[in-house]
Order: sequence, then structure tokens, then C-alpha cells
Amino acid sequence: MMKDLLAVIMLLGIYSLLSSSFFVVMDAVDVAFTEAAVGAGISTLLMLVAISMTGRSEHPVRHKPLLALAVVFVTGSLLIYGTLDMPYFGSAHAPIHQQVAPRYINDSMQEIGVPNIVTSVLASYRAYDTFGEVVVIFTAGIGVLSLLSWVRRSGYTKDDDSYNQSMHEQHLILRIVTKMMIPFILLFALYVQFHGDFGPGGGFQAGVIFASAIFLYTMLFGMSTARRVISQPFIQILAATGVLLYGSVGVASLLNGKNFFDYSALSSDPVAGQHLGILLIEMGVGLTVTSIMIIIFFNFVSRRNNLPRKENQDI
Amino acid sequence: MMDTFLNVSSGLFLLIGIFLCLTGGLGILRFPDFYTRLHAVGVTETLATAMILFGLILHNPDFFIDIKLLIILLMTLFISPTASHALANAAFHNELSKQKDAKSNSEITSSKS
Amino acid sequence: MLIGLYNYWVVVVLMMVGFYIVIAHGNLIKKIVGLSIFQTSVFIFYISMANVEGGTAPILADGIEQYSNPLPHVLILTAIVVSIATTALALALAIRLKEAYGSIEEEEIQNKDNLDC
Amino acid sequence: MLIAATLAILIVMVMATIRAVMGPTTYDRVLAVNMFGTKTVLLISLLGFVMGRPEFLDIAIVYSLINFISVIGVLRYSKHFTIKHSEQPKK
Repeated sequence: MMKDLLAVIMLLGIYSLLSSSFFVVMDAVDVAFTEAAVGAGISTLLMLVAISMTGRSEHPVRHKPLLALAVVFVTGSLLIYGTLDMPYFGSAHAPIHQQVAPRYINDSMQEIGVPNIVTSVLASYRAYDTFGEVVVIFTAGIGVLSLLSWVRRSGYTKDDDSYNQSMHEQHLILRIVTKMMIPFILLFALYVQFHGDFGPGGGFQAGVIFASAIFLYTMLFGMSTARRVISQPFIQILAATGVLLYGSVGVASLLNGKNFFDYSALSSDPVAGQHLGILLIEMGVGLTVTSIMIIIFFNFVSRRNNLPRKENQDI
Repeated sequence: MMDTFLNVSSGLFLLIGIFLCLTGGLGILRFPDFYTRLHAVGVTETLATAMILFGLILHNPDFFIDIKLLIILLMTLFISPTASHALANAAFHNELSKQKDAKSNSEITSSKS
Repeated sequence: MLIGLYNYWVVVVLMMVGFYIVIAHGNLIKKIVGLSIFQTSVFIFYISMANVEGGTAPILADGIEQYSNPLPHVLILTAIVVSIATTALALALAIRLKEAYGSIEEEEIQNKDNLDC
Repeated sequence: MLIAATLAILIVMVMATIRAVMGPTTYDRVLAVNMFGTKTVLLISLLGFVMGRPEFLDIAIVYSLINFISVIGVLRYSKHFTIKHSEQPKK
């Protein structure tokens, strides 16, 4: 059993990379894209920051885990018993492929005009669901904000300066390479955002990639520098703007006499309206995801920096 | 004629890449301490990636896919040595070798002399 | 021909590993790791159901007849991003608990609570 | 040849995983994770060609970026970690 949580988290990173390779093999390229950026990148980073505050070793389990094993065994056997009636793996006649999926595959090109079916389902057919997911992310961001909210330090301290200096000497190569990489990462995020109609990509993935570029900057140039680039009020407004943009597209189509999130109301030509609607909605998703991820990360790191120095060393 | 040449050379590059990959894998598994493992991985990894990607570029006639492969290649050339450097730097600054692995350290020095 | 169901069994094993970590370990970070393994097993479940033999990625292109089912992909894509948001919330709670109780072990937190009462 | 390369990369990934599980130090694990990430990039590129739809190389680009970011993250946030010398390999 592993007691070192740092090792556990690194193995979780490997697990996540492996699962996203699996998604590629299963043809779910969009999902693999998201899992690669989220699971291996941001999730690992957040857990690392968290264990640097909560300590990296786990206390040994004292009681015997027999009861837990029994529960797990019984539940597992019941679940396996339940799978006996399931359709076989890869079967084209499974019920899941009979309902709405053929319509999405056959008609989405005429109705939406976007080659990537995942994007058209995400942003048009099931836009209401996606709106819910975006609001969930927004709410989680608010939750983190209220739990770990930013404790303002009195301006720029000398401590930061000396720290920055030592970072600069130690990590010169890293900093230069990072400086070269960051514009490229941001550009790539924009490509993912706007190419999402034609290939794997879209607002969720682009938001996460954009945010991870900011994370990289924060890690190498320090929190106070990053805060001067992106201030807390600005990023909070950005997060709200994303959700509002998404919602207002729905309201606009409602005002034009169609259903909520029926974008064909946005333009005289229904397909052009769909294109415009998908573009706006992906923008909204991208803005929200980017800013919520940045808010979460900044609050975690600020919390960590504000710990008393001694405690910081002990961990 | 041109096709067979491209296929053969792409296969050759892939073969070199496979060999380097396996060497690196063996190195990370069998070498005695962190710095030797880093050496094994850091040296082979960049070249193996470059070889396999180059083999794929030769294998594929489509221009846009070649551009994407070139971008991956370029990024690997930047990122992989930098990551190795950062790792070695961090390990060195935390004085990994001095206190840890006293046994394997003495083995290295004895094998050097 | 039960062998055609192996994808579900892999999912069940992964899910039970995550479940075991959640109920048997006292450390909150470990519990969050367990939850995340559990979540990933659900993702794998959905994605493996979406697979069609001989199908390719659901991005329309010329000359391709059979596509995989795009609907589970959409559900899981959003679920992954939501899962990171909820994980972050859970980690934030763990951090606050550490600050309040000085520990993130379940037993120690309970002992401290009992002492206070 | 493509299949052979894919298999070789899978073998190397198994090797890296063994090292990541064995440890003994944090740095070994980071190294193994980094290697695993680079091999995943190669695996995705090769899989695209094996499966006949090589348009999806964007995923490989994301992998290489994220790999770099997570290595930097581990080093950055384990900086204050004292290296535990009790973490010797089990013999």
C-alpha cells in the first residue's frame, strides 16, 4: 500500500493518460482531448497544490478493512450479475445505437452544417444540458472562491523580490523556454476553440488549455506577477460574462419567436443561424471554463503562499 | 520507385525509433540510481521521438498532417530536454545524491575509478 | 459467449477499486483520489458503450459509412470538466478542514469533534 | 512496421509504469511519468495512422504541452517537500 500521497497522485496522472489513450482507441477523440488536458494536467496540479498544504503522508489504516472488502465484493458481484443482460461490446444493434444517434449522424449535416457531430450535439441539439454543465462549473468556482477566498496581502513585499530573484537564477532555462512556449499555447488554444466545428475541440478543451498556459506562467513567474497580469475582479467578471453570453443566446432565440437555444432564429438562413449560435455558445463556454479554472488555481496557490512560513517548510 | 524508397526509409526510421525507445525503457528499469536513469531516458527519448515522427512524416503524403507532425516534433525538441534539465536541477539542488543512495553512489565511484 | 461483455467487467473492477479506496481509507485526499478513479470508470463505461465495431470517430468525412455513437461522447465530455470542478471543490474543503482541525484523517477529525462536544 | 512501433511503445509504457510504482525517490517517479507522457504522444500519433484517420494529431500536441506543465508542476510544488529518506526501496 502506498502511503506517500505524492506518488499516489503521480500514478493517478499515469492512469489518466492511459484512460485518454483508451478513449482515442474507442474513437472518442473529443473526450480524449478533454481528458488529456483536464485529467493529466489540471487535476494533477490541483491535487499537488492541495497536498503541499495538507501534508503528503497518509496515516496507516488501523482497523481491519474486512468489512469494506466484503461490501466491495458483494457490490461488484451484483454489478457483474447486472451486466449479463447488457448488449455485447461493439454490437451495432445495441439499444443505445437505435434511438436518437442515427438522427444525429444522418441529419446533423443538413440541420446544423457542422462536420463534427459531437460539437453539433453539444452546442445545438443538447444545448440546454450544456448550459446546465456550465452553470455547475460556475457554481463550483463560486464554492472554491468562498472556501479559500483570496487573502489580500499588503501589496508587493520584499520577500517576493528576493524569492523572484532566486527563482530567476535557478530556473533561467525553464523561464526562457516557457516564455517561448506560452504564446504558442495560447494560439493553439484559440485554434482548438474555433476549429472545434471541424475537428476535435471546442470551448471546454480550449478553456482548459488556455488556463493551463496561465498556470505555467504562474508557476514559473510567481503569484504576484501573475496577479498583475490577471486580476481577481477581472477574472470574476469574465466568468460571469461567459455564462451570461451563453444564456443570452438562448434568450435571443426566445425573443425571436423560436424555442430556447433554437439558433435558427438568429439569422434568416437557419444553417447560418446555427453556425452563429454555436460560435457564440462555444465562446461562452470557453470564457467560463478558462476563468473558473484560473480562479480555482489562483485561490489554491494564494492560500498556500499565505500559510505561515514555518508550516510551509515543514510539509 | 519513389514510393518504395519512401516506404523503406520510413520503415528504417521507425525501426531506429523502436530500438531507441526500448533502450530507454530498459535503462529506466535496470539502471541503479536516479541520475543514470535520467541519462538513459533523457538521451534516448528526444531522438526516439524524432525518429518515429520523422518516419511517420515520410510515411504520409498529406501536407497538413505533416505540418502537425512537424509541430509535435518541434515541441518535443523543446520540451523534452527542458524537462530533463528541470528534473536534474531539482534533484541536484535538493542534494539527492549526497545523502541518499549511499550504496549505489559508492558503486558508481568505484566503477569510475 | 460471455466474453463479449469484458468491457463491463473491467469497468466494474475499476469502479470497485475506487469504491474500496473511498470507504476503507481515512485520508481525505486518498478518498478524493478514489472518487476520481470511480468517476473515470464511469467515463470508460459510457465510452465503451458508444463504440461500434468498424466505426470511426464521429466527425463527418467522405467515404466513411459507420460512425461511433456521438451522444455518450457529449455527455462524458462535459462530465469530465464538471468532475474537475467538483474535485477542486472537494480539495478546497479538505484544505479548510486541515486548517480547522490540523489533520485530514477522518478518525482524528472525529475525535476532535467528540472532545469539543 | 506501424503495428510493431505501437507494440514497442506499449512495452516501454509498461516499463515506465513499473518504475513509477517502484520509486524509490520522487524524482524517479516524475521521470517515469514524464517518459510515459512522451510515449503517449507517440502512441497517439501512431494510433491515428494505424486506425486510418490521422487527422486527430491535435490530441498529441495537447499531450506534449500538458506533460511539460505537469512535470513543472510537480517540481514547483514539491520544492518545499523535504525529501524523505525513509523512502528507501523495499529490498
